[in-house]
Amino acid sequence: MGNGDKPAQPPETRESISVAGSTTVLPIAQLTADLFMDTNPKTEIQVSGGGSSVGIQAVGGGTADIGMASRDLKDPEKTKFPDLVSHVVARDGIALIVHPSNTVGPLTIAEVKAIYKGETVNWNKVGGPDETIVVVGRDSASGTREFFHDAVMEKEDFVATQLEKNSNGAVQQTVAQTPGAIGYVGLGYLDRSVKTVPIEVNGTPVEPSVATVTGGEYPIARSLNMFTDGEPTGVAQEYLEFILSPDGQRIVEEEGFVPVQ
Amino acid sequence: MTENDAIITARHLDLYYGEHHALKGIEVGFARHRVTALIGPSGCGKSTLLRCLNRMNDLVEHVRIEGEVLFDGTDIYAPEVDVVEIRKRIGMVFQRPNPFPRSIYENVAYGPRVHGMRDRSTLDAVVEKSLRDAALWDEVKDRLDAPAFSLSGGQQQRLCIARTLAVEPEVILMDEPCSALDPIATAKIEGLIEALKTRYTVIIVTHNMQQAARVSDFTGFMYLGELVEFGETPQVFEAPREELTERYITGRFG
Amino acid sequence: MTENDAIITARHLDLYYGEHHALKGIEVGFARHRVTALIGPSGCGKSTLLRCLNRMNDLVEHVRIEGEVLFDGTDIYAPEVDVVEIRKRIGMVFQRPNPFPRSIYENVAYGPRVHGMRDRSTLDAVVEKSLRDAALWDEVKDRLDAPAFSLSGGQQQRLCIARTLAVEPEVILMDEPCSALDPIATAKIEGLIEALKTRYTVIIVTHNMQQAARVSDFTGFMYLGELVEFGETPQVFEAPREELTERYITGRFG
Amino acid sequence: MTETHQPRRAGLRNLKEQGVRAIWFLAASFATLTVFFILLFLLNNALPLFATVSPIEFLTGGTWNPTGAVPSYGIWPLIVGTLLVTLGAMVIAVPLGIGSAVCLAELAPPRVKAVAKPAIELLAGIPSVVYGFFGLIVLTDWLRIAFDVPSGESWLAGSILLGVMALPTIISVSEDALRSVPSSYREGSLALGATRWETISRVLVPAALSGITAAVILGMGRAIGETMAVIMVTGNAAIIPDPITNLLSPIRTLTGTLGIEMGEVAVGSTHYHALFGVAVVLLFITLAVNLAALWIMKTIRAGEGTAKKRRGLSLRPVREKISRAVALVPRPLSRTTVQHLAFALLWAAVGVVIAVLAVILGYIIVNGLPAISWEFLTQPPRDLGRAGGIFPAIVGTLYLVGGAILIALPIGIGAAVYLSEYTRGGRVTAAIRTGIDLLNGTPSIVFGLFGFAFLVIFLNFGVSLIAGMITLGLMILPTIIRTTEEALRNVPASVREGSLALGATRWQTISRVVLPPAVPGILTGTILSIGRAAGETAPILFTAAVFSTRFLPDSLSDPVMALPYHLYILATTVPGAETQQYGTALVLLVLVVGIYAAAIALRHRSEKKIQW
Ligand SMILES: Nc1ncnc2c1ncn2[C@@H]1O[C@H](COP(=O)(O)OP(=O)(O)OP(=O)(O)O)[C@@H](O)[C@H]1O
Ligand SMILES: Nc1ncnc2c1ncn2[C@@H]1O[C@H](COP(=O)(O)OP(=O)(O)OP(=O)(O)O)[C@@H](O)[C@H]1O
Ligand SMILES: [Mg+2]
Ligand SMILES: [Mg+2]
Ligand SMILES: O=P([O-])([O-])[O-]
Repeated sequence: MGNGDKPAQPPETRESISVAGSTTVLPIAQLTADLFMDTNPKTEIQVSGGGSSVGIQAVGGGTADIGMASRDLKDPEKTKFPDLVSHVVARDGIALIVHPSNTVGPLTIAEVKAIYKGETVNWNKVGGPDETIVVVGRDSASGTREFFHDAVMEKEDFVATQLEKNSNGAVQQTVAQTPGAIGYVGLGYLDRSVKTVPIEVNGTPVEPSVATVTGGEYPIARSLNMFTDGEPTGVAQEYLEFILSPDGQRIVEEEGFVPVQ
Repeated sequence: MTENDAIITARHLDLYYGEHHALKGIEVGFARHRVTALIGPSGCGKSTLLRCLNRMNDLVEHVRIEGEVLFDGTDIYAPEVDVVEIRKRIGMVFQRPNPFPRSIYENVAYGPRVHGMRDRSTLDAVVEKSLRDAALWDEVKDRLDAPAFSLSGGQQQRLCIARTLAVEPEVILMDEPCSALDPIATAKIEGLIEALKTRYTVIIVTHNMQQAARVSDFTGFMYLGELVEFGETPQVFEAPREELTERYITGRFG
Repeated sequence: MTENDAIITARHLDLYYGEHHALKGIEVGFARHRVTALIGPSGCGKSTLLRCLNRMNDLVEHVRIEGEVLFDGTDIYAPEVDVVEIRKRIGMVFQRPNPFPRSIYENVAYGPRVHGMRDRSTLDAVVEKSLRDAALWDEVKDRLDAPAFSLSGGQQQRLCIARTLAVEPEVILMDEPCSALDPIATAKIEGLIEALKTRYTVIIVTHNMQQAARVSDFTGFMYLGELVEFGETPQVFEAPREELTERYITGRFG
Repeated sequence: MTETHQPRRAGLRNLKEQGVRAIWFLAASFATLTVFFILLFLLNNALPLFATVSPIEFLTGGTWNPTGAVPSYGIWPLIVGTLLVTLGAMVIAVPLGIGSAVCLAELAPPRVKAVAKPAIELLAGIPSVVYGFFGLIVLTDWLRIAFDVPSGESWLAGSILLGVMALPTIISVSEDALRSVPSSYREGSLALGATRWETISRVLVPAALSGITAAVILGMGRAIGETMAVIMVTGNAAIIPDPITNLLSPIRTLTGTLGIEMGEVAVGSTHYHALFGVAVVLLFITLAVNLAALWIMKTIRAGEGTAKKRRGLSLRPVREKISRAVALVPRPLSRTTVQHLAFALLWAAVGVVIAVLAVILGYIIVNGLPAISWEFLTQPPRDLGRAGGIFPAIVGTLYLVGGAILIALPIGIGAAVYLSEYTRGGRVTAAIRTGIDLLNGTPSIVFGLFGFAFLVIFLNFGVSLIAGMITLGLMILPTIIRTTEEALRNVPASVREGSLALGATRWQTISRVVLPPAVPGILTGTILSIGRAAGETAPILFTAAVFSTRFLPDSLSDPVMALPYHLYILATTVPGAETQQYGTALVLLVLVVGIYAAAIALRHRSEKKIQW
């Protein structure tokens, strides 16, 4: 890609930025980018997945303008890319889901932990049907898993037999077709094919929803980040401002995430 | 020759490869315990006729055969006939030696094994006898386990003959068995044919008229799918009835 | 024959395929504008010797050549020699016809084109002349654009000869050019060789002693890598000096 | 006669000849250098791991949990998982594959064969995401219900899927091997009064054994290296089945681990380096399989009798055993009954294979057709792909594949020309050949990883068209080399000799009489490569693919959308896009299968046209 091929470009060059990273944040980025481009026809925003680490690596290494991550920076990343600036664009409640046919009631965090540790192996131990529990989780590099590992597992190990999926969608798909399964996904992945399990907090069941996360009642929620290398400028800045604007946050909410403004 | 002497008789035999009429109304009887040679220019149908006699042409696509081939009085193309049995009783040796990629021993033992012979010492005996009959025993008796490909071309061809003898056929068909061989190997095979005819009926296709004259008792001359002339070898070569035969034999052809 | 008449002379020529000593101290001169035949049993080294004469053996792995082959007085194995040029001047016709998968015209035009001839009308003339010289023109003049494979075997072999003539070689080597052909086609090629020798030197390898006797002026008999006997054809066939030759020629061999 | 030597012209000509040869030599060496470079690069990236974890611990540790409170990096379960899944796949694919091959080569009437063989080869054209997608939604569910287990995501699911994916390779290569057994063997056996089954089992199969072994090992290579399908159906639990024969246990493979975790891991972390360690181990396993294959084939060929010397270690007993096993003849049955039984089994094998093909294709077509519309084919996606179309993905795929071909074709043809025309032996050639074989056996995810670490990060290309093209180009290079070499080899030596004997130079001979008739063969190879490149996800996962763009890329440094990646994302990340998933799968299938069909048709035509 030499610099000599400028004349080949059309005169009204589009201004283009790229956004890469976490697949959890991707829907927000993509949908806001679509709307942003509709109102700013001379801009192009390319959104790609790859995962939180790819996003951080890309923005730090300069191959992307914005990196998305569903987690915070890790220590090696902080030392490698000290200039990264974080922008929280949304919050994400993590819902526990089961097969629609499952009759289990609300669970406490401790019960969930016991299931994921492999201590509880049958649904009838927690008030459900007599059925073996199929534990479905995320892969070991996932931000969602890391958060779940902190917030629910208190850093204890998952049961070795858990099925590991590398995306929210795959978890949802598996739970939807496996009667004994339990899984965790972001609020955006809830639909009729799976059933949410309310979390019992101090004796009261709390359904995962935008309202309960905003209100602070639902206990398993995290922030979703976009990173820039230094303070954003130009289209990147306009785009980030757009996400945080009411229009942008409406999309956040429509996609099942929790607005931050 | 009356039909009674004939071990194989073809009657009104027509063969088509798709549209191509390759054998035209062949009428012939092959004499028992005699050597019959089929000669004729390339493409005249010699191989085709030979392959009709043990139903090797069954393997060819789009082939259509009309007429009868009687073997000891039974039509080998009749529906109830067991073609495997026919091929066992009418053996075949091909133009290029085609031993299996195995040892010398296994090549000869293959046929008997297939026909159910299991006992090792019986097999050993059959292998030895067949190799002796094919005049190969002395050359290979010390290396029966060597791969067949390690033999020279002429030896391989005799191995193929031994392999055929091992299943004790009544008739042996040979399709230009010497054309890939040098004169010395050829002479060996010709001697062998001479020796075989006391116990077997041999039908041999050859390009080489000297060879036909040397080895055969009867000769058939084919041309464009027809059997132009058939008779005792001296008569065909010395006093051919047909002009075509004469012109071919004297090389004044075409 | 003195060395002056010889267009190609081999001196102390030894050839090894790896360990195998395939040519042993060959001394021979091939007479200009004459036909020389090489005969001998299979594997005696006829093809090997022939392929030495235009360095076709260069293509074979692990081959080692000692001695000299003089062509018009220059050693063709000398380091500074241009082998491409040698092959242009010493053409070769192979055992099986090997036309290129192109039209008849293109087959003949191939050599001249490779050697830089571009002009269409000159090419046309060369193609016609070569095909005429190969006695093929009348049979193909109306379908020069037809694929070479549509010709019969004998025609293909004449096409290969025409292709060789088109580059105007001085010597033509032929390695059993008729062994894949029927007698009629063979007779045509033999006639052609007769005609060629007024302008070319022809060296032909053959299995067929009658053929050697018919077409050649000189005959060499090879055995186990040695040139056992070399002389004028009538002498070699009627009064061979060596007993080995006599036994081979009379078929009492081995 | 005057001396006609023209030293100057000859000198120039020689210089040109040498130059041409040198270029092709470089092309041929490229493949080998690439393998070593990939290996070194991966090793180099894996080394920092061993500051934290000892190699022994890494290889034999029983727990893979890099993000645990106490991270552990034991890949033993992953190695076991990889081997078990592959083994299972072979147990399924080998009998079916060889049975089908024998049936197609020996039993099927020409008309059946004309339909069945291409149909089976089309199985190879189905992209692995499509298999994975089918496996995830249909196969695992079916297994769960059929075996009444909590979850169908298991070793068995992985093995079935990989077995099916390995079938086309096994069938196609075995059938070729059987077909190239000289028909004189067949005739020789039948003329001795052997039945067709006896001929097949005792003469033809043993004679084709080295080719059949090659087929099995190639199939095995495909199974070991497969990523996307495995990720979707094996459950990915990093455990060793308990008991080890528990086919319904979930399992995790080396490739799966890379595919799942590479994108999410922090670059430079121990986990990152551990994944490179996984890649190195994976590469070594495939190298070992390939080398073993080469060795076995050599030994078998040597034992076949054409070779001059017998080796110390011979496979003969094995071969005898195999041929005896094939000829398992319970004596009481008559020869005809045995033949009927055997033929019935062979036909059943073909039937099963065709049925599997029909089910997969049918399922995707039936569910995908409703999504197909003009808009779907010509518009960019909207609403995360839940609306709009997939036009940029179609174009992106074509760009990627086009670029890959432009990179691989000249190098591939050059390498093949060098190998088949300029050399016949020697150490350098052997090294080059081994390099190509190894490159051929390299799992696509390893290319992806290499592309990511080297092109995207090290050379800082970023996720871009060019990175994807190079990665895919490397991946298809061996296919192009092999098919081209094969095509060149089918040109009879007599044609070369004919040309040389007319005084043509080597390069004139190659360019004028050897290459032209080889063109159909080269085209077939190219088209097969296009099909492969178009359907691959793993190599572009981290190197080139973007989830969504409205515009087509206008420079090589732009990322692109690509159909397999789009399907993968729709299937795993976007809720509520089922119709579009099937639609994308169908378009991808039609594209790849269309390309394969073209290759098959081309081969058929050229087979008819050129007869030597
Ligand atoms: N399988 C086949 N399909 C179509 N035509 C065939 C087939 N085999 C032979 N023919 C044709 O049938 C005719 C007779 O062929 P055949 O092989 O019997 O001749 P031949 O006398 O043995 O010749 P040759 O001396 O060359 O072996 C030839 O015209 C040949 O082209
Ligand atoms: N490329 C080769 N490598 C090794 N040995 C060879 C090679 N070509 C020929 N030979 C051996 O060299 C000897 C002479 O072979 P050559 O082909 O010259 O014999 P020939 O007289 O032409 O035989 P034929 O009449 O069968 O063609 C034979 O023993 C042969 O096996
Ligand atoms: Mg014939
Ligand atoms: Mg020879
Ligand atoms: O947000 P994740 O996809 O990294 O879990």
